[in-house]
Order: sequence, then C-alpha cells, then structure tokens
Amino acid sequence: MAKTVQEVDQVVIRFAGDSGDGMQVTGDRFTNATAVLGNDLATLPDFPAEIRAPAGTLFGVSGFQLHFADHDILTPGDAPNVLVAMNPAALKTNISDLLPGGTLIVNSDAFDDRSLAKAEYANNPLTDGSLAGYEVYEVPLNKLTLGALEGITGLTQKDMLRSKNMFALGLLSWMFSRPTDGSEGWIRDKFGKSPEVAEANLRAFRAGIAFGETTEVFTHSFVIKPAQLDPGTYRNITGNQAITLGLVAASVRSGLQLVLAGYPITPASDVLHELARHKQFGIKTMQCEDEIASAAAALGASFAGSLGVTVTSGPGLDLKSETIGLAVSVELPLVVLDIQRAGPSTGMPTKTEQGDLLHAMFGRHGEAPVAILAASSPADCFDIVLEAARLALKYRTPVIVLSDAFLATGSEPWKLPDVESLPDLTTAFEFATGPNHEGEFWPFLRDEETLARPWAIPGTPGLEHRIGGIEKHDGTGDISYDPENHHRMTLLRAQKIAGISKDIPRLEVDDPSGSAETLVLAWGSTFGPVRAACKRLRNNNVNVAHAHLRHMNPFPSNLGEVLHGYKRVIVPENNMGQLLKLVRAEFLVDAQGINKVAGAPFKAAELTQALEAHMEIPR
Amino acid sequence: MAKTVQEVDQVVIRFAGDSGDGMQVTGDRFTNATAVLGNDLATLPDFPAEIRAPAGTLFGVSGFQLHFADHDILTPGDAPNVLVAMNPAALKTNISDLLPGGTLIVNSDAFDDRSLAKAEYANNPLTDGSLAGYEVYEVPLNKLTLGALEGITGLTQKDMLRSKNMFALGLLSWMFSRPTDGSEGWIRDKFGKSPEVAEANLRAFRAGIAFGETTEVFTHSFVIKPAQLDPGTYRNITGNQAITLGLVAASVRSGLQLVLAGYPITPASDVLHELARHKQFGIKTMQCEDEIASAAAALGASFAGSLGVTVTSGPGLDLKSETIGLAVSVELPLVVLDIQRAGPSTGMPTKTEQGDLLHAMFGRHGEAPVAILAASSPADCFDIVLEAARLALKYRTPVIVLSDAFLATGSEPWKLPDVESLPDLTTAFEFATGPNHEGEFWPFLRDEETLARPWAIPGTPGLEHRIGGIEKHDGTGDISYDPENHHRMTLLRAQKIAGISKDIPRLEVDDPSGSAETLVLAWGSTFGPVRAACKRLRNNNVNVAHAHLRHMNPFPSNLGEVLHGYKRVIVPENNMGQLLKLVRAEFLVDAQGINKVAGAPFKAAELTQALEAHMEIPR
Amino acid sequence: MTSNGNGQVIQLTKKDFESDQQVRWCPGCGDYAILATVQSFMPELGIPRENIVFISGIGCAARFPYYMETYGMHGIHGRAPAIASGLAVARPDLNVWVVSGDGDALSIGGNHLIHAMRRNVNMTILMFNNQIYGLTKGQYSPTSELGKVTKSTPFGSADYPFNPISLALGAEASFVARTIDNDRAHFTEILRKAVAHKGTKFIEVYQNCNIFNDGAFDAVRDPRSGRENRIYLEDKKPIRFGKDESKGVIMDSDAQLKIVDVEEVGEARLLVHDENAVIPGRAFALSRLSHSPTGPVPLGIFRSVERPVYEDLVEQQIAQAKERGGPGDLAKLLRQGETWEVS
Amino acid sequence: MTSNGNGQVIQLTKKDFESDQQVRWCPGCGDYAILATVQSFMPELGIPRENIVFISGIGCAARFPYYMETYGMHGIHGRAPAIASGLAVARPDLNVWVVSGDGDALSIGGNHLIHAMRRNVNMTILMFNNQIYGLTKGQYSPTSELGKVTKSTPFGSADYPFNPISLALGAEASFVARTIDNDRAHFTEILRKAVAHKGTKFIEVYQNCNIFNDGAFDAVRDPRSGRENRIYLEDKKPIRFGKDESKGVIMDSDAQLKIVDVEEVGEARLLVHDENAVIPGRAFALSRLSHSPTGPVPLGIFRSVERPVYEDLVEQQIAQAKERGGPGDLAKLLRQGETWEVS
Ligand SMILES: Cc1ncc(C[n+]2csc(CCOP(=O)(O)OP(=O)(O)O)c2C)c(N)n1
Ligand SMILES: Cc1ncc(C[n+]2csc(CCOP(=O)(O)OP(=O)(O)O)c2C)c(N)n1
Ligand code: SF4
Ligand code: SF4
Ligand SMILES: [Mg+2]
Ligand SMILES: [Mg+2]
Repeated sequence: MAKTVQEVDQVVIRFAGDSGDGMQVTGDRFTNATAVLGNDLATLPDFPAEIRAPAGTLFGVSGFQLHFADHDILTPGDAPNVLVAMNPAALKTNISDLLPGGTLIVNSDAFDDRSLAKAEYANNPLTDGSLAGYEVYEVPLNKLTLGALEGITGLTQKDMLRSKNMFALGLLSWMFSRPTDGSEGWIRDKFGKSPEVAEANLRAFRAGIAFGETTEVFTHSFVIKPAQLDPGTYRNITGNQAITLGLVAASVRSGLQLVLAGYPITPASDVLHELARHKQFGIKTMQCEDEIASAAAALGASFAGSLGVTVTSGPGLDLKSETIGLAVSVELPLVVLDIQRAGPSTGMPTKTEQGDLLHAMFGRHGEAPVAILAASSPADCFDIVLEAARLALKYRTPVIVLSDAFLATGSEPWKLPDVESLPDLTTAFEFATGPNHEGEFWPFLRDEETLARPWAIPGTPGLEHRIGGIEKHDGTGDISYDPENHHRMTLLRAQKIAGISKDIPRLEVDDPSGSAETLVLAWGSTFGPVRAACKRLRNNNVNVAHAHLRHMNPFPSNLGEVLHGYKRVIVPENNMGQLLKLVRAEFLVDAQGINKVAGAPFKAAELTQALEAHMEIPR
Repeated sequence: MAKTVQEVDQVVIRFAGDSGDGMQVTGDRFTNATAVLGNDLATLPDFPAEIRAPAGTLFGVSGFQLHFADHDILTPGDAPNVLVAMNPAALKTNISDLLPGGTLIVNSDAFDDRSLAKAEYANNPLTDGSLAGYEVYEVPLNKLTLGALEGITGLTQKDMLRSKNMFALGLLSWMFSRPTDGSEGWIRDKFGKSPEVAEANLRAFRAGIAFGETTEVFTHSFVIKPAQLDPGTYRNITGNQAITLGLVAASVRSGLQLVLAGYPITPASDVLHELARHKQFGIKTMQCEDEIASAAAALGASFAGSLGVTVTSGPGLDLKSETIGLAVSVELPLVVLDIQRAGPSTGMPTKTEQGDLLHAMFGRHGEAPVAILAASSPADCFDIVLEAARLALKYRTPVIVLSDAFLATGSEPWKLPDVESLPDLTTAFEFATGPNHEGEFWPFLRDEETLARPWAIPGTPGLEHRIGGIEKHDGTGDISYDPENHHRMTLLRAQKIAGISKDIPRLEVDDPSGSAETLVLAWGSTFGPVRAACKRLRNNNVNVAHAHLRHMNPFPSNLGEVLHGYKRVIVPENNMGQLLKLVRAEFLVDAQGINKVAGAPFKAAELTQALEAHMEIPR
Repeated sequence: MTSNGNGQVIQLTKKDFESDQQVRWCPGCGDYAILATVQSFMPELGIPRENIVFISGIGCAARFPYYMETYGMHGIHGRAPAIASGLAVARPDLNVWVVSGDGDALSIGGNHLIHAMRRNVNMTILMFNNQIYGLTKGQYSPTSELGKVTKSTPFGSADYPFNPISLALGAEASFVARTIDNDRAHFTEILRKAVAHKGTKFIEVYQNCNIFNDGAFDAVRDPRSGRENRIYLEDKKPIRFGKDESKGVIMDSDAQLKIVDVEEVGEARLLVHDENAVIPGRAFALSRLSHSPTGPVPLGIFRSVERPVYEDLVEQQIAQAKERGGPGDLAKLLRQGETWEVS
Repeated sequence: MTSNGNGQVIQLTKKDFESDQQVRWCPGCGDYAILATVQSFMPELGIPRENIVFISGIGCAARFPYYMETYGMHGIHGRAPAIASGLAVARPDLNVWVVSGDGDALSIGGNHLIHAMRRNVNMTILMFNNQIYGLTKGQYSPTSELGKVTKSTPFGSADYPFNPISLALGAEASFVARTIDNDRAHFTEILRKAVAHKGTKFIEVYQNCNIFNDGAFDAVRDPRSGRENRIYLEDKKPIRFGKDESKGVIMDSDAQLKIVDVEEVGEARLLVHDENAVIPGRAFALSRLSHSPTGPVPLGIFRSVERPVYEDLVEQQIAQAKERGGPGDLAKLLRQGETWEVS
C-alpha cells in the first residue's frame, strides 16, 4: 500500500512516559532532527522533581513537548496535536491537553492491570471508550522492540526494553519525515562504549521507521517544510546552553579569564556542568560548599582581575544577598545568574516562574542598587550574558541576569553569530596601571562618565590598596563615617547604575499598525507567548503593541515615553505583578497585570483571552 | 556670691569625649536624673565603631546628646546649647554643631600639645580666639578631680582620672538643677564591688556639684520645669530595652514560651543581652553560630509550639532570607526583628538608616509575602513587638519588625502600661487538638476568616503531620506539583497577608487645621523629626498634615483614601525613597521624597526647610 | 508504645510509623532499606509517635520525614541541625531526629552540623553518605573521592574529601558511629545505643545511590564479599575482623594504626576498643583506618561520652532563676530601674 | 624584595608594609603585637608587595588588611576563606593571606574554613583566638570555655567549645600550627615554615583581648609565669618543656597522652614529634593535651604534610585540556553539535 504524504504547516508533539523511559532524550533527538531540517521550533521539557520515581506512578511522568513549523513560531505550543504515551500514567496526566481529534500513540503493552492501577485507572481507557474523540494508535511497543532485537546477545530483556524509546523515535521520525542520519550517528556516539547497546538502539530505531512505513496501521505521513529563516548556520539551543556559550564568549571577547563558582541547584546546575567542559578556554569552574561561598569566590576572582561569575536559582540567590551587597560596596564586576524556578522556598524546583525580579532589585539591606537583565528566549540568553559581562566590567558592578526554568531547558533554533561581530568587551574596561591623583592611587576616584572606580588588580606595583564593605571616602576609599560622605556615596552608587540607561538601546515597540491604544509590556521568558498572543489579536483585527524589556534595571531611557504613549498598559507576568509594581511606581501609569503563577509559561490562547478581557473585546 | 537661677523651657546638651571617657554613662545618668525630674526628653547617643580607639583621636570621639524640656518634645534636638568637650578631639568634631552663643565647657587640662596634635589642631583653640562666639568655660577637670580624690588609697592616678566624667556630671547636675540622689545611688550600686572606686566616683560627683555652686566661674544655674505629661508612672527607655520588655510581655500575655535565637550584631545585640537576663519568665535565648542558624532555630521553636523570635540588623537579615521564605511556606509564626543600620554591606554599623524596608518586603525569591511593622519611637518599640507577636500568632506568618539604630539607642520617657491593659494574645491562636476534616487532620485547611492554617504542635496525639518548603496541596498539605494548586496557594498566601489590613487600626492623620493641602507621610524613626517639623510649619501658619505608618505591610485599609485626600504628598525617609516607591506603585499618587542617607536622623530644622521647599513656601 | 489519646497505652508496630505518602526514591535506592530499619526500630523506642519529630534539609535523603508517621519538617538545604536545635531547646521533652545527606550535612550544612555537635544538643543525626549529590542528579560531594568524575567535574574533582567520622570527632561530638544501609542488624543496634545516649548522636550511614554512584561502598557493603572488610567495633573488646576474625588492629607507639594478622602478633597486642574514652585520640586514629571505603572499614560506635547537654543547661538556668527570684512578674519587670510619677 | 615598577629590585623593610591608615585597636590589644610581627616578617618573604593579598572577614582581627601596605579586602563576616579561595584559584601566582577571629572563622565562617582546609587551597590563615567577640563588645565565642559569663550569657554559656586544632585536623588540614601574639620569635618561625608549605596553612594565634577577655591565655602567654606551660613542638625531637625541660609528654598504649617528669620515665619514653606524619592521629592526640589553655599547651606545628593543592589541579586540568585539544576556539565551539544551513 503506497502511503500518502500530507503537508502541514505546524505540529505540536508531546512525548510522555515514565522518568525511566527516556522521554527527554527522545524529545531531544526529535528536536535535533527537526532543527536540522530547517523548521522553526520551540520546546518545553517538563520533568518531575524525583530522580527516578517508582515506575508507573503519576508523579513519575516525564514529558517533552515540541512545536515545529514551516514559519516563525514563538512558543512550544499550547496543546499537542500528537501525544505519545508510553504508559497509563503518561496517558492519564497528559490526555486532557491533547487537542480534540488529535493523534494519540500509546504503548499498548504497558496497559496491564498493575500499571492501570498505579495510574489510578478504574477501567482500561483503551477499551472503555473514553478516547473516542481522538485518533488512537495502539502500538505494542514492548513486543515490537523485543522482536526487533531478537538475536542480540549479552542483553537482558530489561536492557532490551530500554530501547523502546528509540522505536518510538523511529516511528515518529517516519511519521513526520524527519532525517535519520543524525539520530543514527548520535546513537552510535552515545553508546559507543557498549556495542550491543548501540546495536539494540539502532535496530529499535530502524524498526520504528519500518513499522510506520510497512504496517497498515498508519495510512499517511506528514511533511513540514523548512521555515523561512534568515540565511546562516543554525543550531538548536537551550537557554542554559546559550548561557554557557555566552560566558565562554564573554571570556574570549574580553580577554579575561573567567571564573565561575557555583553550587548545584535545579534548574541552574547545567550551566556549571557545561562550563566545566570548556577548560581549553582557560575557564575555571568551582563547585563550592554553598551559595554564599560561590558568590564570595566569584567576587574574590573579580578582585584578582578575572571575570567572576556565579550561577544559582532562587534559594541560592537569597543566600548570595549579603555578598552581592559587598560587591556593590567594593564596586567590582560580578555576574550573578539566577535561573528562576517556582517559589516560595523550595517551591517546585523543576517548574518555571518569574518570581525573583523584585528580589533582584531590592533583596539586600541598605541602598544597594545593581544592574538587572532578563533574557527573553533560549537563544537570547547568549546575548544577555555578553551584555551582563559588558555592564559588569564597564561599571564595576554586580549584574543580576534573570533566566528561568522555561528558558533554561526549552530550546529554539539559533543562528550562529560571527565571532568577530560579537561585542568587543576589551573596550569596556582597563586595569589601572598607575597613580590617578597627584601621584597617589585613589581606588575610589571615579570615571567621570561612567562613575566607575578604577580596577587595580593585585600584581600591579604601586597600586596596593585595601577595599571593604565599610563606607569609604569618596575618592581615597579610606574608611569614612562622615555623614555627608555617606549621603554622597549612596547617591553616587545609585547614579552609577541609573546612568547605565544612557548606554543601552532604547526600548523598541512592536506595533505594526502604528495605531494601537493598548501596550503589552513584558519581560523575560514571556516573550514568546506574549508575541504570539499579540499576533493572534492582530489576526482578529485588534491593534495591540508589544514592548519587551531585557534591561530591568535601569530601564531603557524611553520607557516612560513609551508607556505614556498608550491609553492602556497591560503587564503579563509569571508572578503576582512584579514588573507591574516597578513601572507603576516609576511612571505612575495605571498599568494592569495578568498573572499566572502555575509553574508553567502562558499559553498563547489563554493569554490572548486574558488580553481581550482587559481590552474589553467581546468574544 | 549668691547665684541666680534662670528658668528656661528647654535645653540641648551634648557630652563629647574619648571612647574611654565614659560619655555614654555620663549621658545616661544625666538623662535619668532629668527623666525623674519629669521633663520630657529625647536622647541621641553617637559612638564610634571602634571599641576603644586610641586615646585622643578624632575617630575615637564618643558623644551623647540630650534634649529636655518643660513641654512635649519630639527629637533629641538639632544642635546643642551646651557642649561638654573632654578633649581637643571632642571639641574639634563637635564645635561646629554648637549653637552660636552656646555654652562650651572644656576640660582645659586635656589641651596639651600632644592631644592638640592628635586632634589635628595647628593652634590651641582655647587661645587662638576661634571660640569667641561661645560662652566658654575652661575647667581643669583632671586637676580638680585629682584634688577631690586626694587621700583615697589603692587607686593609681590613672584610676582616679577615670572619675572625671562624674565630676562633669556633678557640675552639669548643679548647672541644670538635677536631683542627685539617683546618681549617688547608681554610683554606689555600680561600683559596689570596689569601695575605693565607688568612693572616688562619689567624691568626684560631689566635687563637681560643689565646684559649680561655690566657685565664681559660673554665675547662674538653670531650672527646667517638669513637662505636662499624662499622669502615671514613668521610666526612661531606649528602643532596644522596649523591644526586650515587649518580648517578655508577649510571652506573658500569650502564655507561650518565648525562644529568641540571635547572633550578635550592632545595633541589635543588646536585645539578646537584655533578654538573656529574664530567665525567670522561662524565656530561652540562644546565641547561634550565625544568622541563618538563628532564624532556623527560631522557626524550629515555633514548630514546637513556642513563640520563635530572631533579632538582627541588615547584614543578618540578608542571611535570614531563605529561612523566612521557608516560614512563609510552612506558615508558622516567626517574629524577625531588624534593627536597621547604615548600609550597604557593612556600611556604618553604629549609625542609623531606614534602608531595609524594601528588603523586608521583597528580599526573598518567589512570591513570599510577610507582614511588616515599624516602630516610630523608642517607647513604641514595646507596643510594636506585642503587635508583631499578635499578628504572627494569629496569621501563622513571619512578621518583620523594623527598628533602627536611632530608636535602638535613643531614649524617651515611657509611661508604664498596666499589665492587664496589654493585648490579650491568648485569643490570637489556639493549638489544634483534633481532626479537622472528616476525621482526618489536614494541616493546610485554613481558617475561613484569617486564612491561617492550624497550628498542631508535637506532643498532640493523632495530629502527626509533615510540613516543608515544597509546594503543598491546599488543604491536605501533601506535596503537590499541580499547576492550578500552586497558583491558588500563591494567591492564598498573598490574601492572608493582605487580609491583615482588616485587623489593624485605620491610619490617623494629624491635621489640626483640617484644611491642609499637603500631607507628610512617614514611617519608623522619623516620627519625632517629622512631627516637630510639622509643628514648626504650623507655628509659621503653614497648614500641613502628618500621617505616620506603623503597619508597612499590609498598609492600613484607609491609606489610599488618606493619600488621595491631599493635593501634595511628601515622604521624608532616611533612605532613597523606599516607602515612596510602595505608595506610588500602590496608589498612583505623585508623592515626592525627601531623602537623607547620612547615618543620622533628620534635624527638625533641615526637614522644615526641605518641606518648605517642596511646598514652595518662600523663606 | 503510645497513648491513643484516651490515656490508653498501645503497643505500636512498624506499620504505625509508615505515613500515607508514596515513597519516591528510585527503585533500588539504599534509602528504602534505611527507612525500613528505622520504621522497624521505632516501636522499640517506647515513645508515643506524637512525641517524635524528624527534621531534614533538602536532598533525596531529606525526603525521609515525609515517610514517617511522626511530626516532621522538610526544611531547607543544610539547615536541619539548626532547626532541630531550636526545636530541642524549646521542647526537651521531644525525641528529635535529623536526617541528612552528605551534601546537605557536610557541604552547605557543615557549619550547623559541627556546631550542633559541639553544643551537644540532644538529637540523633542520621547522615546518609552516598558520596554524591543525588537529588540534583549527580555532582560530587564533600565525601567523594579525589579525582571523581561527575557532572560538575568532567575531568575529575580537585578536592580532597572529608572523613565524616574524623570531622565529627574534631568537632567534639559526644556520640559518633557508622553503619551500612543494608546491614539491618548492626544498624538497629547502633540506633538502640544512640537513643540511650543523651546529647548529639552522629551516625554516618553508608548508602548506595544506585543511579549516580552505584557500588561506592561495595568493598564493605556487599553482603558477601564486603563482610571481610567490616571491622565491627565492640566496646572493651580487642578489635578483630575478617574471616574467622583472623585479622586485627594494633596501635604503634606513634599512634598509627595497623592491620595485622592476629596469629602473627598475638591477641594480646590488639587494640582494645573503648567507646567511652574521654579523650578521642584513639577514636580519631580509628577513623583514619579508612577514608573512602576501599578496604577494611571500622563500623560501630567510635565514641560515646557523657557531656552536659545544651538544652539541659538552659533549663537549669531557668529553674535556678525561678528558684532565686520566683517566677517572672511582668509588672515588676516593667517598673525596674528608676521610675517617677506624674500626677 | 620587590620591583619598584621600573624593573629594579629593592630590599623592603617592615616600614614598607605599614599602610598609611591609623591603627584602630584598643590600646594594649594583642593585635598590635601580631601586626608588628607580620609586618616585620614580610620582607623576608621575598615577594613584591603587589603580589601579596590579605583577605579578612569582620571583627577586630579582621581590620588587619587595612594596616598592611599590600592588596587587601575587608570582606564580610565569616566569608574570608571563600573570597580568598576564589582569589587563589583565579591567581595562583599571588601570595594569599586570610586574617580572622575566633568568631569570624569558627562561628559564622566555620564552614568556609573547614572546606578551604579540605580543598587545600594555597593560603595562610591566621586565626586570632581571643575566645571572645571583640568588635561586638564581648559575647562568648565558639572557643570560650563552658560556663563563660558574657553579655549574651549572663548566667554562663551552655555550650562546649571547639578546640581549633582538633577541628582543623578533623577537617583534613595539611598544615596546622599554634602560636602566641606576644611570642615574636616563635610566631616568626611558624610564619617562615607556613609560607614554605604549599596548601592551606591554619595558624591559631592566642591573642589577648584586654578589654573583654583579659588574661584568657595567661597560663601560657604570660612572659614570665607562662613560659613553663609552653610545650614548644620541635620536629623529630622528643617533646619536652618546662623549667630545664624537666617535663615531657608520653603516649600510653591507648593513645592517651600524659605529661610526665622526664627524670622519672626516662627520655627514651618521650613522644617524638613528627610534623610530617601522614596520618594525623598523633597530632590529634597532641591537640587534646589542652582545650582552653589552663595548663601546659603545645605550641608549634602540629601537622605539615604535602597534598595536592586545589588550584594546582585546576591549572593542570586546563593545561591538559589545552594540550589535548589546543587552545579554545570560540567559533568552533559555537558550531559544536548538529548544525544546519539556511540560505
Ligand atoms: C539553597 C539550596 N541550594 C541548593 C539546592 C539544591 N540541592 C538540593 S539537594 C542538594 C544536594 C543533595 O545531596 P545530598 O545532601 O548528598 O543528598 P542526596 O540527594 O544525595 O541524598 C542540592 C545541591 C537547594 N535545594 N537549596
Ligand atoms: C553577617 C554579620 N553578622 C554579624 C556581624 C557582627 N559581627 C561583627 S564582628 C563579629 C564577631 C567578632 O568576633 P571575632 O571574629 O572573634 O573577632 P574579634 O573582634 O574578637 O577579633 C560579629 C558578630 C556582622 N558584621 N555581620
Ligand atoms: S538519586 Fe540516588 S540517592 Fe537519590 S533516590 Fe535515586 S538512587 Fe536514591
Ligand atoms: S575589643 Fe579586644 S580584640 Fe578588639 S581591639 Fe579591643 S582589645 Fe583588641
Ligand atoms: Mg548524597
Ligand atoms: Mg574573637
């Protein structure tokens, strides 16, 4: 039977299975094959906090969603068209998201009584008619995988069944006409050390393809044409990978040794892991005893003349507060990466949230202003880290970079930049080399333009000096309890940070009609959903403008002007209204918030609806 | 020669000398004598960070200012009428504050060449004419003291000279007609263990009195009549003492054991010191290894069913952030006392500032709202601590109390409350005793009115349960990663705190004319200076209203209404505008700030001037 | 044994200590065995459930309290000993346990741990040492061997590990012991002795993390081959171990310990173990017999000495103050110092 | 010795290490003597001033860097070892010192201290132990004796103190020593040996706080009467001390140390000190000879062993990576993994 091939413009697939089923790997591989094909894409992994929860439990389900299309897309998709469910628990926790009429592929071998009970199913959903609204494909994945692997020696049945995710990958690859070379190469690489395992995975993968192609279960497959992206070389990248590469680039482009000190914490640990591999760049990574020590070590490295960086998530940021305050006081560069997760306290460690903006702004005693940046997409993490390094070096200040779990683990295609086109950070700073005041060296004599103090590093003869967290004399840097001096220094520290607004791009507004009365102001990882929702509104002939902040402190110099240019300002955030507070206080605009604090990004549809409600658009 | 006695209505005296000269003690004693006499008073100690700086240095000068009057006063006075300078360094650092024509009493024996050099005087100010504008009394304090002590055996000359502050105290006591019994009693008590020292101090004190009375140096003394205070029993009290007594009262009035865990830090340590003395009340104090441990220990005590309290200053508050977040999540009572000092970082540890308001509000990752209170005078610290305990117990929430160095060490007369009239805290909570949901115990089933969860303490049979910082199910309290539940819990935690506004007094406005167009909104230790400045304005026929916040989060329910009732709102703060940000954001009023960040409270005069400038009143 | 709320006393069983929460460790994790041992031991304690509290930090190990049908708090990373200290000081009547991992207890929480031990707060600290960070998916910990290749150290770790027993002894711990997750009999025996001791009990439990550090303790943990390497310390007895107890431990004049063939040196020369030695020199020497477990490893109680318990002293001070001055009188306290009347 | 910036080499003197800041300790404080000793020793180091860095936390002791004409940072309370670790890792070419008090190092900073020692980061840590919090005006510290009456413990402290030497040994420190503020010759000798050692050098300095804890160390510190109680440890020599070296230290078979009359037991039985013993059992036993100094106290180097230095291993890994793969190529790195072209 010749199978038909249907062209579609976009698909959202979700893989769901047990933590041990390898869903993240399957999703990753499918994503790479999709990326290489030139589709635009966005991904949303969603995994449990447990390492490897007992098999078959509802809380042990791990998912990976991928949205890909022949056009520019902005989000990982609100709801899947295609759901792959490896067991009853995966079906139970995901089926409500599947679009009506959507494609459901289940591993029918996994629907035995025990597994159904674990998933708290009273009846077998495959037989009780509850799935009638979907196009259901029951695939006996276990049997088919074992069949394909017959004859391989040295593997137990349990080992063999580990390859069933590759069978599923093969099947889906066929279904969506994905290239297979990359995945085959990857399998060989990954399992290179145990040839039987590699062989098993390869065979399972190929069997999946063959199953799609030859059996009569599936009648047609799909193609999705490449998207019209800018010409260039692309790779797929997650936010955490982009941060890592951004850090390497910051080191290369500044000519400075980079020292990253961290302490493991989800979802930030991968930055430490990845960066630790890049020793060729002379980059040093330290896993410290805690977050306080890692901030302190990074600051020590900056004092030594390196680019000191520390990486963490919310609970760790709490602990770094005092050290960041010291960095504010001694005025040294320090890059603090905060990969936000759902709070308060331990919260939901693997889930996303934008809860740390006000903490980054105000989370230190005394008046201790810092610069704050926020990345708006996985790939933007690369640029934002370079910008953070630039500001930290130029203004000798801590810079807090806000990313979040959604950006950290989500991915998108990234057009590789030309190294030479990256910002030249060597111009952002120079080390002091000699006296700066009547033959003396004054460590707190500021640059008139930037208000930055000189950076004199150990090893420089004649510039020996002492710094510390006690208030110091404007100029000499000697300890000073003089009241006026303290007032002046407080102002100077504030002005230095405020002055950065002259050194950053003006805020651009996306307002194609030019006549929108409503501005949607957002920041960070909501970029995709907000932009997508605005597009939907415009498709419905609703004019709406979108401005997206990457510089959170100071704001771009024209923000006030932008805000006052609209009748209505709406601020959607994955928190209770933190940016909202800041803009209301600073610009006295009666902006209103749309707030979702559910450990998950906005869906384009729900955001569209919420915006409509605010704009009082009848539906 | 009969000396005349002149009646005056108020005086500001400043004692200044070396750290080793006992100026704080002298000031304290004089204050007590003044208090007992029934004058109203306010004090402002000002001491160096150094323990005992080398003698005679400028940075080693310690000062104590006292303002007392026959009427209600609000501040320790802008500038002294009388300055007592024990050495050249004290003269140098204080003379510029003395009012023109003011009285200067110097220890002329201390003006030798070495001391002058240490104080960086090129010429002797006693002889170079630079003090012409003042009424100068040169008193050879060393000689006079040694003379008075002649014949006392067992003391070296150095020991004897230690009593010279008591000579000064005696002299000033005569000068301002202070009672002497109290001071004599105090000397006997204090030095009871070494009779010679007691004798020396007594003799010096009496000699000082005699010197004033008999020598011809002084021609007249002063009396200041008692102030018209409410009838009752009074004592003089500092903010830190009031906090300590408030904590004892909270324990007594709630019937709960109080456990205070702290780590020493200026200016908060005295609370730990003082409270450690009150073991009779069953109060337990722990000096922990750091601030994290002390917050954690306090929370552990609250879990156990005690009233857990921790006390610190800014740098310590940074470190407690994560634990306070845990307390927000597990919803247990916790009182956090933050005695603010000048920041950022180590800053100026002995100096005052209001820099931690936004840190208290937002200084935790995620959405982690807490209640915040601020004391407005030394005596108010007592009431505010009781209120903090009430809210913590009733709403099972951390409550952060903001005091500052000015309140902590400054003092005022306090009318002793009747114990029975103090709030009955036993009505604020009850321990859970049995199941609350269909025969089960649900630790997160909330009280409908307060939204507080039940407080079930170990030792209660049948209510065994587990709590923690991971997000939990609304009701059962089981770990939950459910998105909707997280959103709901986030809202509930916010609503619980917001709901406190129904349970606190409405904001009262001091607007005698009833027709002011300008409102001065303030909080914390600026109460005195702001009220004083408003009085001055009114004396100049400028109508102005003053409202003072003690509840910082949530605000009193009528704050918005109050703000919108005035044309102009001015917010003076000893920070860069923190309350200002909050009210602008919440109420969209174009309030303007007056900001002084100089490690010292506002002076009534400077504040009056700044208010006039804002109100565009020509001078 | 517990009261049922009506004053009746009931004999409890293991089941009574199992909470209704689903256990969420990886299948095969050593934590399961520990949980079973502790739950089985609990009835023996003879303490009503409601008087028992488990406090933990964060980590796989730290999930423990959720599974115990007692009072419990899953705190924040590293702070369990501090939370538990406050609890114990507030309520010396409670039976307090801390459960922690090697990262939780020795990395971020190291300071609280050593201070709790120094203070001798009455609580039992179980430190599950799997020489790895489990919950955060496999970074090296302060007990991982030098050169360990992990996610955060792809080229091998550069830092020398702590020896938890040495550290505890150096931090003045009054009760220090080591056992193995799967050695139920020994583990139970240690628990028994620990609860009988008043003060801080530090128990290191070798725990297998089969996902990120499988087999780290095989040299001693393996039910078959590991037995030979277990040096079970027995109080007041010569230290012998191995097949037919053929091996022993002696001390050289320079305080170095050596493993010897008992036949060769004679039993008389063997070091006699003494848990109660006031000065922990010998216990410390014993702790140095092995660092990471690759050969013979002492198991059991290294040290158990009486020392004043922090919260007891606190209670004493209160009792004394009340005795001296009577119970606190608030009205009197407020009136302390100089007062004056205005009428 | 230093270069003067023009490439010339100059012999430095104590004066060259005195900064222009006025020293702000209380008159009579032991810190003055320490400062003088360190400043006098510095020229001997033979390291240019600009390559020396002093890092501190907060406390009276921690003011030290301000007075040294070198690079310096007065950090935050307890974090100096962590700041210094980052500095040392970033710049192994620098000569790094940490100055800390007993509160700074052992209370709030305890964790950073023990981890720095475990890692063996190359730095010299001077811990001024005055058994009190000086800067905050006299609260007890983790080295204060049990029952100490201070501002925060009006009825006496309830917690048993650390023995800093024991703690350091328990935390795997590779160099551990003790000296006294006013014993300049001995102090200088310890400094000399410390700088010759590579790794973390932990030096406890008994320091008199004449304001809040005057005389705490008189038993050993007093220039006259204290001498008898100073047990100066000398490498590879029998441990003798006291008048005419008439007293000595022996070890019992149970690893307990005893102080004896040399004549009575004979010199042969005296314990021979060995700084370099790989296993720190004997050093630990020596540290237990005294807790708070009330009688004879060992001074000198308890332990000095070679162990890989953290930042050296870090450098090695970088060198190896560069050797294996050449220096980093950013363009290549960005292109790593699967890429595709869009044209
Ligand atoms: C302040 C903070 N930092 C970091 C983390 C992330 N974290 C959670 S558990 C853990 C380490 C767990 O290791 P261990 O204590 O050995 O427990 P195990 O999982 O191995 O049982 C870390 C780093 C956190 N939750 N909080
Ligand atoms: C985070 C923080 N907590 C507390 C303090 C207050 N503090 C400053 S120094 C100090 C202790 C000093 O004792 P020690 O380290 O022994 O030094 P010493 O003054 O005795 O030399 C304390 C508690 C602080 N500065 N920062
Ligand atoms: S990761 Fe390791 S320690 Fe954690 S549950 Fe799994 S096996 Fe156990
Ligand atoms: S308080 Fe003590 S340690 Fe501090 S400077 Fe004074 S004498 Fe020295
Ligand atoms: Mg572990
Ligand atoms: Mg000290």
